[in-house]
Amino acid sequence: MQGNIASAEGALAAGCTFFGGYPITPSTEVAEHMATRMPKIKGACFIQMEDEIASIAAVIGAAWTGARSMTATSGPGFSLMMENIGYAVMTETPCVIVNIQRGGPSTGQPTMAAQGDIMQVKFGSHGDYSIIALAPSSVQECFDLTAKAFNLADRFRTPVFLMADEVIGHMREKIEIPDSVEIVRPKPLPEGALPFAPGPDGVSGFAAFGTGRHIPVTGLTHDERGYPDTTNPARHESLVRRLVSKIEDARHDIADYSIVNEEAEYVFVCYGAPVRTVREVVERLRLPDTGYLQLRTVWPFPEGLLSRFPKVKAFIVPEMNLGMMAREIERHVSVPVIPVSKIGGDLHTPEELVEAVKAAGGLL
Amino acid sequence: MQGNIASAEGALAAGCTFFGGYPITPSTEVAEHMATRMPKIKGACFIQMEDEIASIAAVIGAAWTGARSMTATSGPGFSLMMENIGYAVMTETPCVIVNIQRGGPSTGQPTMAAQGDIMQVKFGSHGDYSIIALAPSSVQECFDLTAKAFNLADRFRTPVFLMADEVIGHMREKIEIPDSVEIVRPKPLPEGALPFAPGPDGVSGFAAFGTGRHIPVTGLTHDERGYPDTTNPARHESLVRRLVSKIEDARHDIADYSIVNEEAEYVFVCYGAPVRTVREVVERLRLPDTGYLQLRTVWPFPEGLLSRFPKVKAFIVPEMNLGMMAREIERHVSVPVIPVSKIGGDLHTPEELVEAVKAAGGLL
Amino acid sequence: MRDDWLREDRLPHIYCAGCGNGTIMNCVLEAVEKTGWDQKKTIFISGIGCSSRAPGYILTDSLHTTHGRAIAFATGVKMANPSLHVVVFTGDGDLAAIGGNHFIHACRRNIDITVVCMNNHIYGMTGGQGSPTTPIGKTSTTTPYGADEAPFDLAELAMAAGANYVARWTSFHVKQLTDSVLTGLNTPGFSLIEVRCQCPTSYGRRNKYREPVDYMTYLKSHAVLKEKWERSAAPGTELPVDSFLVGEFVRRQRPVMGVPDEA
Amino acid sequence: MRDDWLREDRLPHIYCAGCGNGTIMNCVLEAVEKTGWDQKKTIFISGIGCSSRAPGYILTDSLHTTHGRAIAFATGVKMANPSLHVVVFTGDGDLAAIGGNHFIHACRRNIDITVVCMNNHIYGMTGGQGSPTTPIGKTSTTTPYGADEAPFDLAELAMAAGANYVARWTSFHVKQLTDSVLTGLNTPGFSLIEVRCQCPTSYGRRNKYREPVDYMTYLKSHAVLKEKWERSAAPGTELPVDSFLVGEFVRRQRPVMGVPDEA
Amino acid sequence: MRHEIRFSGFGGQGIILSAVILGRAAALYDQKYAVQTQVYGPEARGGASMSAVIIDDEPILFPKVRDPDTYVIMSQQGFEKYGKSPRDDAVMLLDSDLVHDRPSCTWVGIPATLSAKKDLGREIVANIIMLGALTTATTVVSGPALEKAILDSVPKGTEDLNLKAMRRGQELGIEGGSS
Amino acid sequence: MRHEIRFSGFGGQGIILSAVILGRAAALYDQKYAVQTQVYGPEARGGASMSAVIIDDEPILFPKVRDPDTYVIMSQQGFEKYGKSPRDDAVMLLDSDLVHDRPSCTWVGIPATLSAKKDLGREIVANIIMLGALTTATTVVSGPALEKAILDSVPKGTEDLNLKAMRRGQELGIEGGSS
Amino acid sequence: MKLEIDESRCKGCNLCTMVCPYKIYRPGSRPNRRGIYVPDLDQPERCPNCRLQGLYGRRLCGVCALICPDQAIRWVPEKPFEPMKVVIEY
Amino acid sequence: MKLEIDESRCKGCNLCTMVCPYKIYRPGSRPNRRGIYVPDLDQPERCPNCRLQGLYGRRLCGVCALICPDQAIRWVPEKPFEPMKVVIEY
Ligand SMILES: Cc1ncc(C[n+]2csc(CCOP(=O)(O)OP(=O)(O)O)c2C)c(N)n1
Ligand SMILES: Cc1ncc(C[n+]2csc(CCOP(=O)(O)OP(=O)(O)O)c2C)c(N)n1
Ligand code: SF4
Ligand code: SF4
Ligand code: SF4
Ligand code: SF4
Ligand code: SF4
Ligand code: SF4
Ligand SMILES: [Mg+2]
Ligand SMILES: [Mg+2]
Repeated sequence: MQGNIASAEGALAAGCTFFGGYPITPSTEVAEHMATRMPKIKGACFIQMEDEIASIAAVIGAAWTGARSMTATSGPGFSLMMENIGYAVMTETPCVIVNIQRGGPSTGQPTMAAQGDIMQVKFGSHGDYSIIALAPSSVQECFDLTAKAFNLADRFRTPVFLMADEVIGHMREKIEIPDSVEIVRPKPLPEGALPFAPGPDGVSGFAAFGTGRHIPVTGLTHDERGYPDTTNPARHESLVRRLVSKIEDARHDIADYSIVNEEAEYVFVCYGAPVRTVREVVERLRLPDTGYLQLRTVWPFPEGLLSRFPKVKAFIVPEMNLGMMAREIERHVSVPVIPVSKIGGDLHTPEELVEAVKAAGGLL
Repeated sequence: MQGNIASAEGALAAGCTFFGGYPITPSTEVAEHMATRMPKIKGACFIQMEDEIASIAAVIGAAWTGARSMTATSGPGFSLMMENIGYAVMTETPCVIVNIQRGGPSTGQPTMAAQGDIMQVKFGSHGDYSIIALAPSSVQECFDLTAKAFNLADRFRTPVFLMADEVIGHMREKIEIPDSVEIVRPKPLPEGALPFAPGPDGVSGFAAFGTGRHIPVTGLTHDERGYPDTTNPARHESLVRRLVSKIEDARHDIADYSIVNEEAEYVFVCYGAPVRTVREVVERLRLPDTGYLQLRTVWPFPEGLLSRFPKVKAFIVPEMNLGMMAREIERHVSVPVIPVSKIGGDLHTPEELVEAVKAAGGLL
Repeated sequence: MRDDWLREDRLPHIYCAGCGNGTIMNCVLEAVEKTGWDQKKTIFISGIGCSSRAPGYILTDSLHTTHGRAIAFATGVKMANPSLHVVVFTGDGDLAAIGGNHFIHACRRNIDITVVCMNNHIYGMTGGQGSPTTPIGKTSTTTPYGADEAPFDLAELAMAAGANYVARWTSFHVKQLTDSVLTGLNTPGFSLIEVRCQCPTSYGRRNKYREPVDYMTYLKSHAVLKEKWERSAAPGTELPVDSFLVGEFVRRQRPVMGVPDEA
Repeated sequence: MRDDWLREDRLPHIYCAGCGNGTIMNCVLEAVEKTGWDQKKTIFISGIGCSSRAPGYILTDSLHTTHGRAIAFATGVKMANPSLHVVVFTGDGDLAAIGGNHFIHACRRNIDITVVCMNNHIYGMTGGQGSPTTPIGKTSTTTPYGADEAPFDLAELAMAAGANYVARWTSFHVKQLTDSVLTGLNTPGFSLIEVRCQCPTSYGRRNKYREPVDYMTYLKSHAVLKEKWERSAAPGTELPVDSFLVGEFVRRQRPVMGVPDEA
Repeated sequence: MRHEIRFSGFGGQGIILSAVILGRAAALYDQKYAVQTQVYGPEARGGASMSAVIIDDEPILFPKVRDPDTYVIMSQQGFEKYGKSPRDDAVMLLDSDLVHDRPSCTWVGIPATLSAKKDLGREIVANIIMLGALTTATTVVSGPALEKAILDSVPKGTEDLNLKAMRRGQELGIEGGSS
Repeated sequence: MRHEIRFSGFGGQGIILSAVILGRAAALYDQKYAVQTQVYGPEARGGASMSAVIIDDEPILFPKVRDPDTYVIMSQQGFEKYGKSPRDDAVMLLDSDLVHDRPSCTWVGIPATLSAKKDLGREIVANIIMLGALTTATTVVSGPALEKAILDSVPKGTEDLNLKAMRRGQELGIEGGSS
Repeated sequence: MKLEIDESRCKGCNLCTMVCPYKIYRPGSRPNRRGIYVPDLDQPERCPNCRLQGLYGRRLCGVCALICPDQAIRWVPEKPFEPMKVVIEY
Repeated sequence: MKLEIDESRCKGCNLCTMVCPYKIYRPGSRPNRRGIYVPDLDQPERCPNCRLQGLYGRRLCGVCALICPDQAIRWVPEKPFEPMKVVIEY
């Protein structure tokens, strides 16, 4: 099964009943598969919208009816979604956005892999906010993490991103599809509660449109009733800080990762396609003194995991961009952080990673 | 004169002959002033486009005719421009984009000040790239930096951003308008040279449409002739690395800043409206052991300037966001970096900065 | 009755004195009441603008979305749950400037929603810039010497794009407007009701209609009943300057989307 | 002659065997040649799609922009320098899906550019998804059970939005197409020439027009000359199934933008 | 010396223009430094609008008004929102018919709207009357500077009306029934 | 053992489907691990398309084919772009009429397109003939596994034709004129 | 039934004064505390709506309330409903 | 003047074979080195364009070259231009 199709199947397994999208290489197979599958599922709707702005808008609208809803795109379309992604954050709308990353900037390399949108997903919309982003490194993870994304979206009432890349999206591997996947729906809105009043975890309950709760949803700064209140600094501050902290405070809880060899001196930190090469080097070639941290949750960044390597001499960060996560890691550690940037579409080769370890002072 | 109007006047002084925009609070006065002034200037064109995507598109189109061209917007409109900003980067189109920042995310606080788009300007479009961003802290700087933005845009063939905020944009102060401003036009494209072949500084010469050079412009990865070449990793790598390094390598040259008191132990790093409070504290109140670094060039980040404070014990970074530039500074220094975040629209008060210095261990 | 649909705790609303939006809200609520729709199942959706603030004053589930995108959001709501009734409030800027694409595509799909456009020929919310419906020659802050771009005819556009029901009235014609909205609500498929209305603050002030009543008087005297015009005017005659047709432009039964399954 | 306008070093182009885009490029270049325009002053602009790759093969200044935005870029070029001649190549997806808003606004402004839409009823470049012009019932990768959304009539839309010149031909009608493009180029204001054409790879393969010649045969037999139809058909008669009108739909002289000052 | 002046009233009264004129008078014609700011937004339309000016002999760094020494209040809602807790040594000019409450600080009641309507026939110049009163009831701006600034700022053809309004304000500023 | 198989030809020959079928045969019916990848893009349309499969007894980590041991080449351009420098011990299956050059490694010429047209009346199944040949000319996949994978992958109603093509390929794989 | 203007909502736009065919609304003469000139009601009992609605069982005019952009105009019950009386009054 | 198909451009779509009223193009029978079945030209001298263009001074048909999506059809000069001969040939 192809990564993109696994992602679509993961969504369906999680009960996704609305897909609004616009074709773009290399994400198109997600939509195409949904177009084939959804018309056969009662109550499910696939719609091809007029553009990506409309796609994410429709997805947010659908989410408010209580549907699990999703879209899939790639760089240029992702850029177009930025305004409405901010709206989803501000209105605390649970939804899932798949980005199969390709080479940018601009139209760039439509058919080649990249990881160049990994900062954009965090900073691409205006203003301060936080989101959750996951990164699969296999077709199986495409399935699993897409399904999981819906649960996180519902639990935290926030858009959740599957930041895959062309390598993983277009690769075919055998996967195991479980009979059923775990499903966590949003906390219901307690009777009499205000629709945007947070629970102890900073997340408010959710009531779907049509259930008589008369919820006014707005992208303006609003109070707990949902009424606009745009000139009161304290209101804005408390709202935005809550939206950020409901996610950032749960970062260790949200973290999904693998650690191999905590005793390592040269630690790869990786996510997405480069995980494949890292594992080749660490697990198959058994390069001495090396280990790795694979992040399946990329944002919120689980910086605490970096301290799980007591003997680390350097973090080596292979990315298919010019060192984006390496920037983030630099903020948190005092040992050298060595970005191994590769852009243009090819995956890092094992030799390149071996070289990087050598350059960091290893394998002597 | 109002900050927004100063910005429009700065553009006109620099010879801006094309403005394409779409109204949005709190940037609207820039467009409105242009609408009043430009019809009276021969060869100049003001056009209100159907949205922000069209605005930046028209601005880029106009730039290729050789016109100095510009748009102005705020958060939501800025988010919509992200795709075409990447296009301007990839095609090396000189143009100027003014963002009068307001409270986000989403529609947020349309009339209140913020600095929450300062990471977005760097990371908001998909893929790897670099841009130049300036931040004024007075009405005079609105004028000066807008004019300067055109020169930087032409010199580096890149979009340049004026990242102002509602405080500065809507404030009125007396300014001095020089008889003429310095004007640096792009290097001409040498006879016979390929249109995207870089000079020694990584920047290629520019020839306007209509001058017979038959330039094919594309947002796809392209060779030096401008022909698409999208599946060759080496081509992409060299193109993107050049686009980044032509700007990053010149970071110290581009840096525009003020330093007060290099002997300071508590150093404010600031840009935009908070500069006003920092100056109040350091220059007017003469708070002991304090100094500041005002960045007028925010990106590329001139990290070398941080080492100009040999005695620094802490960098204090007052921002009208949740600590965005503080993140960047953390990457480069080993002393504590203390963000003083304030969101909701109010400017930091002098007392708050005094408190921050105390909290950092100063004034004991 | 109508009061049951209002969020009393948010009134008075933010509209300027004499703004046409409030009137149009009344007429739409009046029509919605007449449908007998369940308040629980009725959703109001809007973009950004003064006009788009209307849903915030109505006691139902509502989405106040991003500028221009109301119809795209509405499409998601309606397609995900066709049993909901979806009404969109929008402005000329919201619908026809930034939102033009969603508008024509919803007409094409003929999705079963009703769109009420409060067309005041200006961007009210941002202080009076020209819009795609500002008539030639009228002044605004971005057309200080008079607008020179031709305006859209929103009704024609909706028809060409495929909508099932298209009508135009003004904020003066409260009765006819109410009836027309009711017809729109009851017509399966996409309904557009364009309502020309006064914005004394941003449009009137700059165009010699300073008082709300001034523009009302203009609307009253320059709205030409379509039926009457077609009956009486010689074919090919142009409407008098500044006049415009009001009435029902089309009511038809093209295939629709978003209507609940019969089952 | 026409060869002077081609970038020989980029041929053969990336189009599939028998793709209609190449034919349309020929006709447009033929027409451009006839205008006598200076090659230096002629600018081709496009969005993203197979069709939008055309400017890249033409030896002039050109902008291959972002998906759907060609007309907005063109507006900037033309308004900043009205002495340039601006021609836009676009596809049905580029023009009518993501680019619909820029399309109708350029018609409204009646900006002096010529837009040639290569309408193959499909997203060719991305491998054959449905577009806003895919006829009902036709299959594509996103309409595997047949399209159920009504398609746009691009010509009607352009007329309703205000364009000065609107015509439709097919890639079979190379002579008429060439003439029509020439008229469009010479008409001040916005000109749309819609060209229905074959995409054997993405549309034909799934809809029983596997060979280029198959679709050509369809175009030849189902294109009904507008003039003839209006002369001969009883008023109100519907066109035969799958047939469509070709010809010149409107040529008029509304006020325009972007025409050089007389001075 | 730093002066902080706050204006408030309802939309349409020219609250922002007042501040702009005052700032201009101070900066261009009194040779001081001035910064003008304001509260924006649709919410300000229905409710109370606010604008402010800082006037100083030295360059103004911190640009926001925090504790005004001078107020010009032209509506009851404006008073409630922006004029309720002035510092003790502040001076407040009130439109005496539109503001019903009175502050704890020194105040001067100016029947600006009434006088504009009655004496000058145009309600719209009430704000200029208030500005005129500022020159006689306070020291923040000089009469000649204000006059020049008004002439710079008002539409052609309305100069006389506005100057008359200013003069009327100057008279009222002297007469004004104070607390 | 890790096998890396590369397919190349022109658009329409079913190059990608071949790889998908092979991958499925290995993963589902030979109980191995398999990863299938390909080159995408419009440029691939006019020119040479390419797809690849890795087959291994252990889980496949690095998923890209770097130095294939097996090639299936169905066009001259495909040969030029993707088949020019095979390693010495590689095996290359060529469509003998469409590929004019011959490689330095071991090769097997299969007249797949000709045979598809002549023997089976449908050019379109040339790729299945090549796959059939793979089972007899190499050890990367077993005949029964391939058969099942083909049946999984081809449109209803064409099963017989495709199985015939596979069998024909198996014969040709044995006969195939090798270097 | 009796017409009433809610002073806390009315913004003094005078649209009601324009549309009422019976001229029941007259522009206000004194500003209220919020500075608004709320219209005066002149013999509201002349409103056919108020008089006849009960009889006809449906709203007869209601234009003032529909046009009032501020939802400030409403009917409040005046006295117990006495249909017979209405007939006599006519 | 003589018709020619540029083999390096032709992709074998056969549109020329469809449109020529004189059936001068015939579907190719053998693939070339790139696997393309380039059409064969059957008595190209029958093309009125080739014969009469010189005489009439303008292009007479040219549909094949216009429709060829690959810009593969062109006219190349055959022998020195001899207008008189043309007349006789007719
Ligand atoms: C993306 C974006 N661009 C611009 C704006 C600013 N904006 C807010 S409302 C508006 C115009 C509203 O005009 P219209 O829809 O006619 O509503 P009105 O206020 O006239 O009722 C604009 C341009 C915005 N909020 N978002
Ligand atoms: C913002 C964005 N969304 C989607 C795409 C992907 N995309 C490229 S071309 C295309 C469709 C092109 O269709 P059309 O304009 O009809 O051109 P054709 O290929 O059929 O000639 C799409 C959706 C893109 N490049 N950018
Ligand atoms: S600005 Fe115009 S549209 Fe907006 S509330 Fe005021 S009158 Fe109404
Ligand atoms: S995919 Fe279709 S439109 Fe694109 S080049 Fe091929 S035939 Fe032409
Ligand atoms: S209901 Fe009609 S008649 Fe009665 S007061 Fe209102 S407008 Fe006048
Ligand atoms: S219409 Fe309403 S708001 Fe206007 S004056 Fe009458 S009662 Fe007051
Ligand atoms: S020019 Fe006309 S007649 Fe001559 S070969 Fe071409 S299509 Fe045939
Ligand atoms: S039309 Fe052109 S490409 Fe097609 S077969 Fe004829 S010569 Fe070849
Ligand atoms: Mg409006
Ligand atoms: Mg198409």
